[in-house]
Amino acid sequence: MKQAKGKILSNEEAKPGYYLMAVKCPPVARAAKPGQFLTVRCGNATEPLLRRPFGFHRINGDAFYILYKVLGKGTKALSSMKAGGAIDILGPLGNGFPDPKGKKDIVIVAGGIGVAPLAALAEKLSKDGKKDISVIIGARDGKSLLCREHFEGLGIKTMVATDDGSCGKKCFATDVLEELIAVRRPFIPVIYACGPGPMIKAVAHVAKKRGLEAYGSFEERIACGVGACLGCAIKTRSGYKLVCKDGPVFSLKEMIW
Amino acid sequence: MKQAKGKILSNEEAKPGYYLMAVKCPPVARAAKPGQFLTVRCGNATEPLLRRPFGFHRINGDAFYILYKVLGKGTKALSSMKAGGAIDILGPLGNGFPDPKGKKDIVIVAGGIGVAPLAALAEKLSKDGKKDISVIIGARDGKSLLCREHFEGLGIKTMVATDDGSCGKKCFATDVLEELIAVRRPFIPVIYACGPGPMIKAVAHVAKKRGLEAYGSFEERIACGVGACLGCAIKTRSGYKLVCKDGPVFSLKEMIW
Amino acid sequence: MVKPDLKVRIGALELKNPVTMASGTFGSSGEEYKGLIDINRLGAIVTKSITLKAREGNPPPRLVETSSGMLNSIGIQNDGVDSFIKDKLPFLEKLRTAVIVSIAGHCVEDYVRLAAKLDKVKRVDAIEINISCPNVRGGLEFSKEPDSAAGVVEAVRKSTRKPVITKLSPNVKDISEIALAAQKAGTDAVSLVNTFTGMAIDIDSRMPVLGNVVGGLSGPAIKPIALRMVWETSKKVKVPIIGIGGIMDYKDALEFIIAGASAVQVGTANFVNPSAAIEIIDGIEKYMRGKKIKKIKELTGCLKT
Amino acid sequence: MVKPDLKVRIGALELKNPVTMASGTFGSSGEEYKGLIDINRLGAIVTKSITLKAREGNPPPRLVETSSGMLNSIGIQNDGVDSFIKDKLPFLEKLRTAVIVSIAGHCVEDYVRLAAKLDKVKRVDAIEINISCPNVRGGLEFSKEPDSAAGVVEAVRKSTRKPVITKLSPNVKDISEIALAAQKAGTDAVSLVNTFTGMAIDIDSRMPVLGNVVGGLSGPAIKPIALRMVWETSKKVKVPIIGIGGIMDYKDALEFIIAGASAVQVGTANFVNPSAAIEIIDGIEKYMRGKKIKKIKELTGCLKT
Ligand SMILES: Cc1cc2nc3c(=O)[nH]c(=O)nc-3n(C[C@H](O)[C@H](O)[C@H](O)COP(=O)(O)OP(=O)(O)OC[C@H]3O[C@@H](n4cnc5c(N)ncnc54)[C@H](O)[C@@H]3O)c2cc1C
Ligand SMILES: Cc1cc2nc3c(=O)[nH]c(=O)nc-3n(C[C@H](O)[C@H](O)[C@H](O)COP(=O)(O)OP(=O)(O)OC[C@H]3O[C@@H](n4cnc5c(N)ncnc54)[C@H](O)[C@@H]3O)c2cc1C
Ligand SMILES: Cc1cc2nc3c(=O)[nH]c(=O)nc-3n(C[C@H](O)[C@H](O)[C@H](O)COP(=O)(O)O)c2cc1C
Ligand SMILES: Cc1cc2nc3c(=O)[nH]c(=O)nc-3n(C[C@H](O)[C@H](O)[C@H](O)COP(=O)(O)O)c2cc1C
Ligand code: FES
Ligand code: FES
Repeated sequence: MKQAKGKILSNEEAKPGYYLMAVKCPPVARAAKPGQFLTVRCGNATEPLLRRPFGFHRINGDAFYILYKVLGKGTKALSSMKAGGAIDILGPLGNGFPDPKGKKDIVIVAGGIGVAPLAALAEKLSKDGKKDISVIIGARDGKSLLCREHFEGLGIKTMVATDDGSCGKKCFATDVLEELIAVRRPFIPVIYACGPGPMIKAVAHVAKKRGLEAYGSFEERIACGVGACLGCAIKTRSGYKLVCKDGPVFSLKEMIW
Repeated sequence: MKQAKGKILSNEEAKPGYYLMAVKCPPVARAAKPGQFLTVRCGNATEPLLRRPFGFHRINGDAFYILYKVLGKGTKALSSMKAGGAIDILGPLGNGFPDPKGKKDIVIVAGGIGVAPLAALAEKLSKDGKKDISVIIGARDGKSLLCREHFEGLGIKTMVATDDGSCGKKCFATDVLEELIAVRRPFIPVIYACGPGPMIKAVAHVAKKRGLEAYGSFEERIACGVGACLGCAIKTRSGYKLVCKDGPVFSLKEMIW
Repeated sequence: MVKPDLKVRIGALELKNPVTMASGTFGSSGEEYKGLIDINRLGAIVTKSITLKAREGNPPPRLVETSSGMLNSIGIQNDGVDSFIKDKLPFLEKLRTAVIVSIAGHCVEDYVRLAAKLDKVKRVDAIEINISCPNVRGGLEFSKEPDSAAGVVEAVRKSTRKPVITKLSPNVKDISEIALAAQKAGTDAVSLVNTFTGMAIDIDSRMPVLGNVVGGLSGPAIKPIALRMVWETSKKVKVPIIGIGGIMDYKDALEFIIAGASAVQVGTANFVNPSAAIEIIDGIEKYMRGKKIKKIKELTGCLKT
Repeated sequence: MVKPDLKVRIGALELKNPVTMASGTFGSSGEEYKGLIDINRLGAIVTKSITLKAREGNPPPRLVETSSGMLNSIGIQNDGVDSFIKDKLPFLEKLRTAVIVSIAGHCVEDYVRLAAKLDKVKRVDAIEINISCPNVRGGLEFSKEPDSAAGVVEAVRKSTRKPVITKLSPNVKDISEIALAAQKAGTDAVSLVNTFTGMAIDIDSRMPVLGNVVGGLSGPAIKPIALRMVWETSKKVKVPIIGIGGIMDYKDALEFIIAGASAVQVGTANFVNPSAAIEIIDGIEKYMRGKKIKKIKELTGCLKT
């Protein structure tokens, strides 16, 4: 974990309302693992005050990418930063996605911007050739669908579900998951999920029903990002855990809804 | 007085640490007189909170220029604004430089960034061909000397004084003023001054000694800019006056040092 | 959907909407903003606090910006009640919005005489008692203790038939206690908060930035505290509450209303964006349409805890 | 010029410089920041407040950002004093900076037992009494009245020989009164301020943003008020004052010192920029060199008014 000045290599709108930023920052990039996150300072005024957390979207060598949705003042400020500029980075923070160990089959379920950290995971898992990876991406519509090309580029079969059916199936990502598990037997995949609360909850439900190992990446408001302020507590079966230090990835069995 | 969205036509560094911004804003530009000022919102966060005041540096038709020194967060934010962008303008505010009436001879004394509003004044006065205008510009050094070309372009004799002598005479602007008045007799000019407090005070001293009519543009912290908050009070012989409403231009006879 | 009903009541006084201008931030009559906004769209304006005799105010500098806030030490500069009635009334007469006149004094007697004079002025719709100005000795003290606050309110109550609003200081241990005392003493409403006493120091000269050493903190910086105080007070008192403190947009205004305020006052925002109050009125109406809320009264104090 | 002398005294305790970390913002031992900054350069660290028994803390969300500030409602989550001594001491033993342990309780007896336990721990250089946490019932009340505050201080004073620092709440009418009472009761120093009670509301759900409804406001937003409180208190008490509240850079720290603080605590700034405290130490030293000030003590309370 380091605080370091990064150099913005690029910062462009990937889809309406979504930006992709590449940052060169060796001490952070070299240590980063998929599922971990970083925090950035969005400018040096006292407004916005707190650092903003983002997952590692892609990690390669001395650089990493973040894929972010423009929501409020922090991400708005971030989106106006120019390539060539410097940015204050703190990371890598938290724990990455646990290794599937022996397990061969992997299913990745992404909802909306939740796809961001899963891209790095898929990239890593696809490197060891022996995995059979399926990705399910859920999005509002085709226009806001993210990363499909990225996964397909990795040779991963990618299924799409949109709320309005404008792309892929008109259903929820988790419906596709149910179906996938129903048709392929025997099929005991490890599931990795990131997305809106309701989606992760649905994934947890499916995993429980089928007795599958499943992990999700969670969000809470972040202040310190290092486990010092106890501000990002999240309820689990074993009491409060810290999203920034014990997470952001948790085993779905552990969570209380 | 109007609050209106202006369009930034250009915003470039004129000299190291000094920026020149051109803004198209008909309702404000059309009504503006030399010596009046405007306030701008430097971004739309709550930091910096207050609008920042600037004098009209040049006024032509639907557009005006401001010439500003980058000091703190507001002017820093301003300097990063791009041409084509919109900017929130409130103005014209306060009273301009009073007309010299019948008087033929004019001396303009500018110190540092104080030259900004005096450029507009010189431009206006030089339009009616009958005036004999002299400009004295004081600056730290040649590098931070502003607007000389502008005045000379108007065919105005321009004298320069710098603290380090790197340009013009190595003395204060007011020394040049004393000299000018000493050599040219009979010479009963109207003096207009803007610059650091000590300079204006020295001008007031000279004017008093010679019984000359003299005006200066003053600064105080500005909040409302329209005379509503009573925050910009400045002490005068007739009690507190408001820089934003009664000023920013005051007769130097009126001021207490 | 029919136009949402934004009308609110402050005692006997009905306002066309809950958005009003805070004392000292909108001039002594609002005339300064005449050309800038349509004053008649406002629920009300509260004029700059006036005193019995003219006050020249505090030495400059009187303002300094702080993080998301500002400090002021104006010191209730004003020409006194008589000049106010003579010079400002002509403009106020022309307005079609409620006029609330803020009064400040050094002793109970001052307040009584101010109220009595204003009671005779028809155009004055209500009186706001400023017992909480941190910039004048005396003033602030009244709002520090329930008894002293009640003393002023009771005396003013006796000297006017107009609605009386008591403006409270946040520089206290428990503001709801003071509000309760003001209610018992007969105030028709309470407005909170006035500014927090603060200061700023120039580390080069090692002197205070303000000529008066200390000043009043206002702006977005204080909003979370002011909002909490309104919520706490709304659980204790029955009289209407006017919420004040760092309200910059319609969202801030709605937070105060949901917390328990019947109306709000916009202060520092007027300096940042003169159109703020008008935008807040439009924003509240839009929010109500979106949420199908017919009367703003339904929102006051609807916080679910 | 010789290296400026940054040493300061807090009662019997000498700190190598006046820059310390505020309780609850630097972890329960500082270990979380081990890899990020050189902890040994700090004047001291104040550990997260501990209680007699473990506390699980308040329900999430526990944080929300406000204009130039933040609200927190952690609720003194901690494993209790015994686990603290068992688990955190090993790391603290390795540090070469002063360790100040913050304690919080529901009754005087709690504070007494906490102090007695810590009195036996050599590595604990001083005890900070947190009688001002807005996030636990009880806690805040002690610092609301001079008597209740004095009661806790007196009892703690009797149960330890270590320097005692009393941390005060800003949610009072006159903080210098409380400080004076703490001084009379035998505290070696006072630290101010703790957070201001505030809240935030989600206008769509019409619910409080924080799980605990209210929380403590910290950050640059509160600096002007905290600074004024330090200045007012410094005119009343003789014991050293530790200034706290929105200190983000060396300029802010110097404002507190000039106002009368012997040392400062850095809190929220640690979240915004983990290197803030170190940069503050360097900044103060640079300022002193520039102004040819030999001892930081010369700066404490040098405000010219
Ligand atoms: C571990 C983690 C990883 C994340 N990864 C990504 C990512 O890869 N891409 C992406 O687009 N977003 C990601 N987020 C969410 C992202 O941090 C927020 O969208 C962002 O902070 C919003 O900031 P803002 O100023 O634009 O919005 P604001 O106006 O500040 O707030 C908008 C909403 O964003 C959320 N938010 C604000 N501040 C924080 C904070 N400090 N921590 C957490 N949530 C906050 C709140 O729910 C708030 O209501 C992640 C969050 C966490 C906790
Ligand atoms: C009537 C008037 C006309 C002006 N014309 C010009 C001009 O043409 N060109 C130019 O460069 N500058 C001009 N100024 C000064 C300019 O307004 C300040 O330099 C600017 O506001 C600094 O803002 P900042 O955020 O960069 O600095 P900050 O970091 O906010 O403060 C730096 C210093 O600037 C001064 N300052 C800050 N805010 C204000 C404010 N609201 N009003 C007045 N002074 C302030 C203070 O002394 C402060 O210490 C004028 C000021 C006034 C009152
Ligand atoms: C420059 C200025 C002058 C003020 N003068 C008065 C006053 O005369 N009487 C009064 O009751 N409040 C006065 N106030 C306080 C405001 O009415 C309001 O209570 C406070 O500013 C908080 O609201 P805000 O954060 O929206 O500004 C003044 C505030 C400012 C900023
Ligand atoms: C997340 C958080 C947790 C805190 N926990 C404690 C605590 O346990 N005990 C305490 O005395 N103060 C606690 N505080 C208050 C700080 O120590 C400090 O007094 C306050 O934050 C003001 O300083 P700042 O503006 O620099 O943050 C906490 C503050 C924050 C932001
Ligand atoms: S954000 Fe501070 S503990 Fe997680
Ligand atoms: S700035 Fe408000 S009166 Fe001048």
